[in-house]
Amino acid sequence: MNTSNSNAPGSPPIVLNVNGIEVIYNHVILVLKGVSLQVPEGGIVALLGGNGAGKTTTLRAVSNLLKGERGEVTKGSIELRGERIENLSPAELVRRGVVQVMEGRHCFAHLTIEENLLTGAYTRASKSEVAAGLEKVYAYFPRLKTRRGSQAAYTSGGEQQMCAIGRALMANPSMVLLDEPSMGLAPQIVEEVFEIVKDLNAKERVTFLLAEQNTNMALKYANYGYIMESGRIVMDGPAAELANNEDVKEFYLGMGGAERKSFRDVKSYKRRKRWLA
Amino acid sequence: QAKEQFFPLLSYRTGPYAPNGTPWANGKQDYLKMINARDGGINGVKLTWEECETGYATDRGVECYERLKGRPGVTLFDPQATGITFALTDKVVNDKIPLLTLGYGLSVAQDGLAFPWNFPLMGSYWTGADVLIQHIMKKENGNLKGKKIALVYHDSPFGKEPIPLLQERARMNGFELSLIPVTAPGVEQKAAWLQVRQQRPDYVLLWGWGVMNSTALKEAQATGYPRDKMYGVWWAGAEPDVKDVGEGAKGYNALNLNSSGTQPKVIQDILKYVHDKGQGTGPKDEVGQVLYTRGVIIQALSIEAVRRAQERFGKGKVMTPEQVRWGLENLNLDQKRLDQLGLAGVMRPLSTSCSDHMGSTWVRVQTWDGSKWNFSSDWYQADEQIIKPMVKAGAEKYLAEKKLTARTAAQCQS
Amino acid sequence: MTDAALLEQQEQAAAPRATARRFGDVILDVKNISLSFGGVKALTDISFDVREHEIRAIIGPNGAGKSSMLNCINGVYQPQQGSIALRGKTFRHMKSRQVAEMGIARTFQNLALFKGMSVLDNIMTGRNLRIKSNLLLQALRIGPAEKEEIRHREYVERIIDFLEIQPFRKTPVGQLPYGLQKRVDLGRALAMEPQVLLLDEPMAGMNVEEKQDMCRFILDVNDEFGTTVVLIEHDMGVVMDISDRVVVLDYGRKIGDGTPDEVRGNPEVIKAYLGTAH
Amino acid sequence: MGFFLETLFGGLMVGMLYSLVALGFVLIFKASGVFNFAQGAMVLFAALAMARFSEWIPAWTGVQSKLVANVAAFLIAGAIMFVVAWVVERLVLRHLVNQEGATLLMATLGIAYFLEGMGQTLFGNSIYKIDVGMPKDPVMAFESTFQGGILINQEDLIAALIAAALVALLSLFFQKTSTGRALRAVADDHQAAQSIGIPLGRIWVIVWCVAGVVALVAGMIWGSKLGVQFSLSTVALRALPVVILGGLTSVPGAIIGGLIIGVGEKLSEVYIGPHVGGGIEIWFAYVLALLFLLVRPQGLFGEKIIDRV
Amino acid sequence: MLYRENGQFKTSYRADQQIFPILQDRWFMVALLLAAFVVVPMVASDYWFRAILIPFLIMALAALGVNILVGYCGQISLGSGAFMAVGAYGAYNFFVRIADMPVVPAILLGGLCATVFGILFGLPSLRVKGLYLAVATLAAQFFADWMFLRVKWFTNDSSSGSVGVAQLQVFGLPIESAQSKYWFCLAFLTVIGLLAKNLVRSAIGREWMAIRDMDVAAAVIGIRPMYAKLSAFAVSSFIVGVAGALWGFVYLGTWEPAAFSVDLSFRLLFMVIIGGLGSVMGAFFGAAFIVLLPIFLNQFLPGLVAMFGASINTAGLSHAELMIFGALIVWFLIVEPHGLARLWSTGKQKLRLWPFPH
Ligand SMILES: Nc1ncnc2c1ncn2[C@@H]1O[C@H](COP(=O)(O)OP(=O)(O)OP(=O)(O)O)[C@@H](O)[C@H]1O
Ligand SMILES: Nc1ncnc2c1ncn2[C@@H]1O[C@H](COP(=O)(O)OP(=O)(O)OP(=O)(O)O)[C@@H](O)[C@H]1O
Ligand SMILES: [Mg+2]
Ligand SMILES: [Mg+2]
Repeated sequence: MNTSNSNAPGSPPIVLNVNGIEVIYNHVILVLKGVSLQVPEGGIVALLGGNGAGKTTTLRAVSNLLKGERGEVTKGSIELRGERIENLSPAELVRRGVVQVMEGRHCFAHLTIEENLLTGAYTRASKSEVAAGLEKVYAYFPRLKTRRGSQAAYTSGGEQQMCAIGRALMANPSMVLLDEPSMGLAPQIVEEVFEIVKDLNAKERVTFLLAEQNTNMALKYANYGYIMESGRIVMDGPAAELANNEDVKEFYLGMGGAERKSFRDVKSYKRRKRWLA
Repeated sequence: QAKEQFFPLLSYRTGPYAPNGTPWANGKQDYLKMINARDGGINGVKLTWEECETGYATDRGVECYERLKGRPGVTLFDPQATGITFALTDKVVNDKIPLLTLGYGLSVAQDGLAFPWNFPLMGSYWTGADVLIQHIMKKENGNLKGKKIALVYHDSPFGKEPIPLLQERARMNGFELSLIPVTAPGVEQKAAWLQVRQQRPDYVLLWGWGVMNSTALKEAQATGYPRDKMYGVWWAGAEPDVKDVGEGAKGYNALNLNSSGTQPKVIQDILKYVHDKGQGTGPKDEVGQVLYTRGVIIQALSIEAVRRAQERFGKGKVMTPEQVRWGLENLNLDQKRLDQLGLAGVMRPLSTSCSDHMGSTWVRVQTWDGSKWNFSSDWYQADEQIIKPMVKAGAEKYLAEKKLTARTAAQCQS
Repeated sequence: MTDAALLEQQEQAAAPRATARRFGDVILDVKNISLSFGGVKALTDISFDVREHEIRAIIGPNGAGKSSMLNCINGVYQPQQGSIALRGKTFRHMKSRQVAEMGIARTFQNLALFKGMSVLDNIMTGRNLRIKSNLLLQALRIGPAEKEEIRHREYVERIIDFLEIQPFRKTPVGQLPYGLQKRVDLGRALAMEPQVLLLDEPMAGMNVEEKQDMCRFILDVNDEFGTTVVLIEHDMGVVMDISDRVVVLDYGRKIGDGTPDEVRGNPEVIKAYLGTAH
Repeated sequence: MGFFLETLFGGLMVGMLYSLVALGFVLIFKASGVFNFAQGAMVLFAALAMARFSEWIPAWTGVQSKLVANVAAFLIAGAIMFVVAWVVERLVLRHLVNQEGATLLMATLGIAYFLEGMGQTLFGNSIYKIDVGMPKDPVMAFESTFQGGILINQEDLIAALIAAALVALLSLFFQKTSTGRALRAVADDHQAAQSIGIPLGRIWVIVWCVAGVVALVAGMIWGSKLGVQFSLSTVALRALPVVILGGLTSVPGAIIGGLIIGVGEKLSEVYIGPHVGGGIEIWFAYVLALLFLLVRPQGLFGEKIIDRV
Repeated sequence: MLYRENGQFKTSYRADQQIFPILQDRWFMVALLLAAFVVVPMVASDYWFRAILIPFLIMALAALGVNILVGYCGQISLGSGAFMAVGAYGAYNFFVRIADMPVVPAILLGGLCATVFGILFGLPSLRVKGLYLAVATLAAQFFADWMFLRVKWFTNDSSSGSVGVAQLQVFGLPIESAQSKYWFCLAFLTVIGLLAKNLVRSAIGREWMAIRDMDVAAAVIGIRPMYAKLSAFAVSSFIVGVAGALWGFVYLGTWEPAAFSVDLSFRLLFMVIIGGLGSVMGAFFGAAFIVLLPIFLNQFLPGLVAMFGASINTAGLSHAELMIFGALIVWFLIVEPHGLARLWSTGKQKLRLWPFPH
């Protein structure tokens, strides 16, 4: 990986450049051990990896939400369009168009779905734009419209996930950090969500960095992918290439050889492959 | 080793009672400074002191006591708070240090045989309550039959202390006593004064401390209760209690153990030797106020006790606490001595003995005229007939409970 | 069954076995359950049964009422209508404790772990129902109390081994990544040695490899102990592969019930949930 | 009958005064999920500032008008409360984003200690006077209707009106503005609020500032009733049952709670108290609140406590 | 490199379940106990015993009790002062009303009185939660304040409502000297501390924590909220009651209800939070912080001020003390929101890695 490709002719400019960051929680737990990645303008970049690999942490580092978790970036730099952003407040980042959809929903429990969405537009001033944004979100997620009046805590898990995504869209972002958007969503909705991602990406040139466990889906929609393992990037490449990599196929796509194996037929565990990084 | 008599000063300059605690503490300290400046100490023994902030809290008070009791030359403790007094009463017995509680503390501690180390000089809440009833009786031409008297009191041992005596008096004099407690610190008294309004007592006795007093006066005003029918204990009759009520407190009466004002010689001396040299502890305009002067006499009596002890145990020596106790038990301040001390007009003569740790019960009534306190009665003394048996019974109960035995008069000459 | 015997069985369960399906009687019979919150009808007249030893999946779009169904079985929600029969005993209102005592354990969709406790302690709470020594004995921790504690600890350690969370034994669960927390949640339910295990999206937030492990595990539990499993899952691959029968809910109604193949072919299900035929 | 009404009325008035203090708690809780232990200290601090400046301003400027002195003192005290809010955000809250309730509660306690020390250092620890010209003497009403009439305290009446106005204003603010919504979002989840661009810092300054002004008004009214000194901060203890009875998150709840507690407290003390020795009002208020809680665990108007799995 | 668990393999779960699984910790603990029981009594002065160590020990015990309820079971209580008062007055009544009542049983019976009172006022916790419960427990506080002032029977008809005990003896040995009082309290603290530690790491402790962290889920795995909450109230108020009895009997000697005022309740809660919720160690740290720091500041500040050539009167001093105290609370919270105990364990964790930074 090199950073100089941002100026290479033909390839789009790099929006987000994460450069060798280390993250420590609670002053003692070293979680990211030098992670570097680039997100090109208008791209969809997927961040893949097992549980605890550090995907969420990477996203938090970018959106500067680490502080509340008592974590901090101790090394490396993060640049947004060439500008260092480690010290910007999350609110400032949102104003610059970077919004994170947090893992595990985090809807405002006491607010209704509609109020949740409206708070998402806090940084936007124009009333009419907000109203239009709301309509757009409702169009993407009709289910939300039917539940608009109920408090978020009393909606189903999937509804909350939709609410969280919709809320982020309300800020009219230019770059979205999506943390496991597919989690808890019905298959139909998962596809819809990815369609929305693709749609926004194509129509409004929104850049996406998404952490996903659903490797299959992620690689289908992303243009580029990084694979993380215990706090390091162990592999990266264009999505299509990754999807054809044997290791990736076996361990992330569940296809030993070429065919998809039935879950019932997988006979053993404790044979997890770990990359030596 | 330097000859220094050490005075631990427990005080509270913060917390809910700070406005009253501060002038009190300042008076005590200024007097010490004055004696050092004017007389060079007691027969050449320099006076030293250290203040320790208790915030009126018992545990902080105990900590202060433990910290200061071991200082070389320690004299006695005046804890300035009823709760701390209770906690220290047990401790001083073991440590053999006198506990001076002028005008507060345990009423039964008047019995020096049962309470060898406690000195509620000049009066207890029983004597105070007794005098108030005497005064009211005088106003009513000697007959209180059928009258109603309400006691509005700080809901704590301090406020409850006078109740047994008042009940006794009610039985004797045939008045009706109603008890109206006010939850400490006494910032919300609407209910209490609604009750006053409902019962329409002929007199209200106010047993308050700190913010409770001024609030009571304001509520009295707000409920239209005549202030001149209100009588406070001597802790409810100082400037901070009435100052910010001003005109609203006009006519309000309270007991006073001491005079106020700057005329007495002792106050003049303090101004001259301390404040004029810029060494005053507090602001100058507070000198001579009620509580300030009370601090002064407390300190004056402590020093007299030391002086008296020196007369017996050796002039110019540093007295041990036990020797100081002897001094406290053998105080004999006649008018002449008071004049010498510059306390003429500030207080009445007082003499103590081994069995009588109070010395005198002289007290006067004063009235607020909207800007200052004026005496409005002659000096009273409590009625021994009533108080004596009560003290005796109380002391016996105390001893029984603590499995202690009283001293005999023979043991007094330590 | 003694604990020792159980442990032995667990031991063997580590090695994969040929599946031998042997369904028993109806263990859990849900009859005409209706549940609504204010105006929202979460469940309308739902009936289905679960037979001993089967893996029963509940699927349906988001907000269909799947979790609410589990909550009703669990006694967290009280349905307005209908009843639930457990081994023939019918309940109108279930108390959570009763349900637990009858051997029903569950995991939660939104992670309901005890955040401040370590992984070990979380799983140990699952054994609480079985702890006999009283408060005083526990305070003194002498003889029987300590032995009992160790016995349960041993059991829990097996579970920890299975779930491959040994390194995190003493980590507070709040600090674990989401996927691992899901595993701890499962571990806690398993520690109850349940007869019926209700799993609410146990594989959300896992990648394929991890899902495979999870499936393997569910299958093993099901095989070895005959534990009946009720499973909510959005991953159709998993549902179709491992479940014996599937209930499909939509907007609080039951729109399908049958073997995976039947359900897969049901046009209503395809329309409401699957989108395209999987 | 007349006396009963008088007690009732007195209770209502006191209740309104409690509401004023309770309001401060509600504001900060509603807007940041923090139970602000420092509210009592803020009342004291603001009142001290106001009392001392109204004393100092005539001394410094020579302007003897009471009105000018009071208005100027009020404004200065308000400005000081703004500074307090700003400093609190900068030095405390900012560093405690996303921490648990207990931690934040403890932090506000630290703030309380600090403000108490600071206030008394800056402004002194004696009794000070706030004289905004409230009438002190009572008026007699309905003398023809009831025997003995009903005594009404004008000071209380004015204070109650001010309290009511303030509450109405704040209710509107929370219901109608988008900032109000953002405040509620922050209370629910700091991190999520941050993630969608709500500037926590600014929100907190606003809230603490408003709470500071409420504390100032409360301090002014209570101070003019009681005199300004340390004990003023203990009024907060009397206001706590009001807060929970009305619901920690409800502005109108603070008022209704205040009225219920005020009336309950006074009636109990006057009618039950004498039979059990008196002094029951304070625990009675708490027990009353507790009884309401047993029926509605979130208080009368509080947001439902959500626990869902 | 010294503080490592490397090479310390546990071959049995019993070994792994020790209170201090790491060898160095065990040695540290042994040394600490030795110091507390033997070394301190040899070196400490009378002042240290009476004004610092004894109140510290008693407050640590009380904080431990409060921590069980607040830290482990998550039921925030502001009524701890009341539980202490009930313990103290209960023990007092047993002590003076029953002839020849020995001290230790009297204190334990006082604790039992507090247990009953605690369970009674714990009943609302079955319905009311969180801060609402916290404020509701103040009802217990104010009620107890009132009860001991008003109901004469509790104070053995003392006119002022203050009571006291004297001449305590254990097995014929008088508890009068500072040392003996210290040992007496230390013994209570050690025994109860150990029992409490056992409880919180046993099934019942896990039930409490489960209720604290997620009560619905706890119910689903078969924990009875009622039993868990009330047992926490019972155990907690027993310990707090014993501490209250010690506070009255050993520290104050004579006391009035105000010695157990709402202020004390607040202070106990602060100790628990600043020390670390849900940590036995935290109770000790918290008590040390809240009891000792003000005393320390009080004695240390004048010297410090004098160093800068200024002087400060006691009022200024105590105001400065308040400010510094407040600032320190905030500072510690910022450094470690989970309290001093967590700071301690983080420190140990760092030590384990030492000399490598991570
Ligand atoms: N607040 C925290 N305190 C301490 N450690 C943490 C914290 N949050 C995460 N970690 C640790 O950081 C590591 C990476 O966690 P992270 O949440 O980034 O993983 P992830 O890749 O998002 O996993 P998942 O797919 O399960 O969400 C884990 O080992 C986890 O234990
Ligand atoms: N306590 C409650 N109060 C109000 N409405 C509720 C409550 N619990 C559930 N609901 C509503 O009932 C419906 C069903 O919810 P449920 O959680 O059962 O859905 P689900 O099938 O599990 O969906 P998902 O797959 O998204 O988790 C939803 O619309 C939800 O908003
Ligand atoms: Mg993650
Ligand atoms: Mg669900």
